[in-house]
Amino acid sequence: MSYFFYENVMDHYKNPRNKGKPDSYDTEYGDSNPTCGDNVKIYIKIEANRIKKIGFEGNGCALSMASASLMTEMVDGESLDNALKISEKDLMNELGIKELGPNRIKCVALPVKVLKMAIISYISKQNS
Amino acid sequence: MSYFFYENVMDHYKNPRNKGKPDSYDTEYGDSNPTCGDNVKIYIKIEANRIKKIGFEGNGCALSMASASLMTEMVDGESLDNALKISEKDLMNELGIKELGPNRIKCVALPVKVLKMAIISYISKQNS
Amino acid sequence: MGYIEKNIKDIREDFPILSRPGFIYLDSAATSQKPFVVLEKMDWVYKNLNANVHRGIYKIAEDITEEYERSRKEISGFINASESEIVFTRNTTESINLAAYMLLQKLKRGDRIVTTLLEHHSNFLPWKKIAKIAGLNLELVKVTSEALIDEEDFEKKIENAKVVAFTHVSNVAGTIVDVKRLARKAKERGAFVLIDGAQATPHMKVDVSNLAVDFYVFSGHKMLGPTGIGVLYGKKDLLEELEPPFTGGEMVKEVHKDGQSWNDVPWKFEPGTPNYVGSIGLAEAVRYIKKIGIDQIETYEKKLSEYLLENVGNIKGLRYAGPKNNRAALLAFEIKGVHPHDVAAYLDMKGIAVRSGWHCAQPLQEELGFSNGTTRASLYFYNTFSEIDKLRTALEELVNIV
Amino acid sequence: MGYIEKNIKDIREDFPILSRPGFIYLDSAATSQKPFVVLEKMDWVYKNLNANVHRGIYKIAEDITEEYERSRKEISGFINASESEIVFTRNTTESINLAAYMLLQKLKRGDRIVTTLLEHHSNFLPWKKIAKIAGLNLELVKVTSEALIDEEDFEKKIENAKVVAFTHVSNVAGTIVDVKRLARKAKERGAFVLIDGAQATPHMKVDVSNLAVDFYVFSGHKMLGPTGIGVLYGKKDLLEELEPPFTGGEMVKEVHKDGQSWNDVPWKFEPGTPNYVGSIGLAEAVRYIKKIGIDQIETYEKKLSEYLLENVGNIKGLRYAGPKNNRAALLAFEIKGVHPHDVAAYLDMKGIAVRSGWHCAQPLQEELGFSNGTTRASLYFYNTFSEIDKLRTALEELVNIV
Ligand SMILES: Cc1ncc(COP(=O)(O)O)c(C=O)c1O
Ligand SMILES: Cc1ncc(COP(=O)(O)O)c(C=O)c1O
Repeated sequence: MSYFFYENVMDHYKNPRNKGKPDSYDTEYGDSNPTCGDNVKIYIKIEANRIKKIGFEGNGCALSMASASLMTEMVDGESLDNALKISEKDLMNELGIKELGPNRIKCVALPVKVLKMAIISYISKQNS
Repeated sequence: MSYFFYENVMDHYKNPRNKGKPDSYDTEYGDSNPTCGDNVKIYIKIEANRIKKIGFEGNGCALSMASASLMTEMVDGESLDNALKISEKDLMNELGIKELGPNRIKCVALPVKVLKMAIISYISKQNS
Repeated sequence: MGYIEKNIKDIREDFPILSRPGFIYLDSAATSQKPFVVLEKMDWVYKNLNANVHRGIYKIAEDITEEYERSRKEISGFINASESEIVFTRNTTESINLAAYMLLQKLKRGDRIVTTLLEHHSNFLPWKKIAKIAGLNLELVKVTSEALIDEEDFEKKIENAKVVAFTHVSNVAGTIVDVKRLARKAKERGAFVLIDGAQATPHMKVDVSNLAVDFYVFSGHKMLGPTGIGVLYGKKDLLEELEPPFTGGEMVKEVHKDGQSWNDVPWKFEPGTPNYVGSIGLAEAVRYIKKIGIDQIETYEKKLSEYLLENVGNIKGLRYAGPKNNRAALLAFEIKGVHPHDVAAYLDMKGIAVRSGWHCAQPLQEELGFSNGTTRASLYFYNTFSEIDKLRTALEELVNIV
Repeated sequence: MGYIEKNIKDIREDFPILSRPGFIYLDSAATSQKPFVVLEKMDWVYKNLNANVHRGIYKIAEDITEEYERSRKEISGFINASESEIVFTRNTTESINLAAYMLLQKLKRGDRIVTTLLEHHSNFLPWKKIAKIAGLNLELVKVTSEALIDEEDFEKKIENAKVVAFTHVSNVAGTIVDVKRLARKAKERGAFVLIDGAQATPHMKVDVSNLAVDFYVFSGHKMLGPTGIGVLYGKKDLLEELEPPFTGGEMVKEVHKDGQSWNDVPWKFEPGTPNYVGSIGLAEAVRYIKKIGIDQIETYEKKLSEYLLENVGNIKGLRYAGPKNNRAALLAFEIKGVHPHDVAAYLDMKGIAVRSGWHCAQPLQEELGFSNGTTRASLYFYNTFSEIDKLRTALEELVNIV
């Protein structure tokens, strides 16, 4: 069975959570996936090393958009340390997907990568 | 049986005819064979569109040197028109070789090519 | 009924992968499948004749050299060029890069290069690169909403251009460009002309002697040949004149500490050990195509193309790129409300292999308003009308679900 | 007795061409023979998994992409690099050219490039080319009469050099260069260092993480792999920093009319459809080598090399190139009064395949006083001591005839 019909995927795809750029944010990061041109940008407002608010913008297939949406839900309110621990596998589990080919897994990996880069760039700015 | 033992080849190789640069000549041409580095240079003295004297210099395997030597013998005294007609096949026949691989045939072809270029360059200089 | 229609069952049996039950391969514009004869030929060469070409005196080295140069002859004959005009490369992309670097010596700051919006990235980025290196100006000819070259703009831009490069067939829109006429125009303005034939040589008769082009390039893997082999056709005089950008072994006659002489064309442009088994495999592919008949292929694919347009092009909510007729047998499209990748993923579930995304032609797709890219079904002569029916059925199902 | 000696009969049976009666292949420095497993793997891929890599969503496109990237991993592991440091090219020659063009952005008029007289044309001409393009100075380190790098001259020339390029193993003299020590010296002077490993990776353990090099290059076809695939190893940071000389499809993330972003390394340097079947074939070759054991190969070939020198090196009237010990298992030589091509032709008649001529190293051979080139017998782990005996017998016959 393709991921195409997973309820969670379609739910998040059709009704994305945390979509859009928040009014204020402390760090942002965007990247795209050369395999398919999917792109995701993430904005995070941070307070006391916790994600206070998170928003995403992006364009792509159901899988990448659903992953981005779900991920923002999962890390909202979390500490930066915890947020850094999230993986593709976690998103797949949550979405109910057992297996994905190497090209499709990049659709899930993209938001994860973007989230981490946003947090890391925030941390390194703090430290310098 | 390889060409290696053909009497004619070894005869011409060990006792090359017309070897060396003549005192005077009207046209010359030299080229080398990238496959093996064989090189041949030919000098021709021409009178009334006939080869009056021909000499060659060169360095290479038994086959290419024997071909050059034999060829100078064959075209010596011939009209330029006739000399232009000489082919690899003629040399091979004369040397008593039936068949040659594509890399080895270049050893026979090199003197033929050089001869023709020398004559052609003479003719085109005459015409201009 | 033409030759292919009559023999389609046998033809399909020549391709190992096509016998897989329930598998429909509609991605031949990306790469074609390979017939047994090509695979067997390469295997045979490795097992019986493997030696490095060009410099060996022993038997198999001579035989492989002969076979390698015979492959060049076969391929040159296929496009009606002479052997010395066929430079083997890795693929179309390398051919274009090589030609661009070769032309650098002919270009000076401020010179104009013209290509078009119809191009694959491979016929755009290399020109951009050398433009940057040498301070040249690169201009893109516009396309119409049907993805035809805007001829008015073409006429304007080729004026005083030093290089004009465009595609023979678009890999996204299926546009078949009138290369003969347009190349002539560019040539008359004195430009060097390069044609990207990647999507043409597999599907139609190409006769370079009849085209006013300096370079014509294509890939082996798109025309039943192996991966890793491409062709740069260049006019002999020009090849003789131009310097090789890449150098090394095999492409020189003599090398000394402070001087060298290049080998003759085409070898001058083939440094290092060539992919000789790849060339021999491609020649075998050409022989197979000739056996089927390139005219037969063209005729049959014309019917496939029309059938595809009539049966898939009109699905509700589907919008396709490119002209309404005279198109190659491929269709790149979007379906309202479904991301192109999701269309492809759905079709995959149904056993239908298509490609989705930008197809290395992002500027064109953006221009045509496909802001997420497209899904593309592309056919070859081994495809059938009934496979198109199945594609239609699957797409209609999908449209009904979303 | 080592693993190879014990199993040599079985090992030879893995190579289709070696079972030919009366045939002795002593030309592995030009190209190696291929084991069945490599041929079978490629054939299997074409028959079961053929699709263009990287951009497909359907099953076989994903599988082939995975297989392709696994091949990169296998090859990177073999030289102890990371996957992102392995750029696939056509051959060693292309790797060096590519590296040279990549380095251009780091070099300015008057900068010095140093290579050596020991080099194959492929590690000399590309540097000469970019020197000409950018007004750089190219200098050649001398060699001793035994074809060792003249270390005094090396020390002198690398002072202030921007690029230092040299070979790991000489394809003519068999010299094994102490790359670890010499690369370190060049690196300490701040130069970019490139090592030509074409004759090393097939025969000995190479660990790039342990060498002070920026680039390390080699060819697949010399190490049991197919034709048309080579490797450019480059340090990750450097690859990330350098611009791709060649551009096109597959090596970009986004392309717009007036801007683009390159793909990540290593893909940034692989424009167009790669020779993915070639890469997969090479990975299979690496697996085969690992099964035999690269250490076993090195040990066995050391014995072959010594045996060759003792039994062929001392034939009357024969003079060979290179050092008296610590050499690769090859011997390039001339026989007094017989042209090297004639030696090769004679051996061919006896079923022994050797190469003759310049071996793409004309400056070295001229330096060493081989004014007509040499005949070269080069061995691999599938060769035997008794084949060396037969070579000796044939050469002695020849010496007695002339
Ligand atoms: C030392 C050395 N460098 C470079 C090369 C060139 O290799 P390729 O022809 O595969 O590019 C060779 C092969 O002959 C070689 O022996
Ligand atoms: C029109 C066109 N040009 C160039 C290319 C690039 O071909 P390759 O990837 O074989 O270099 C393609 C293939 O995708 C194409 O369709």
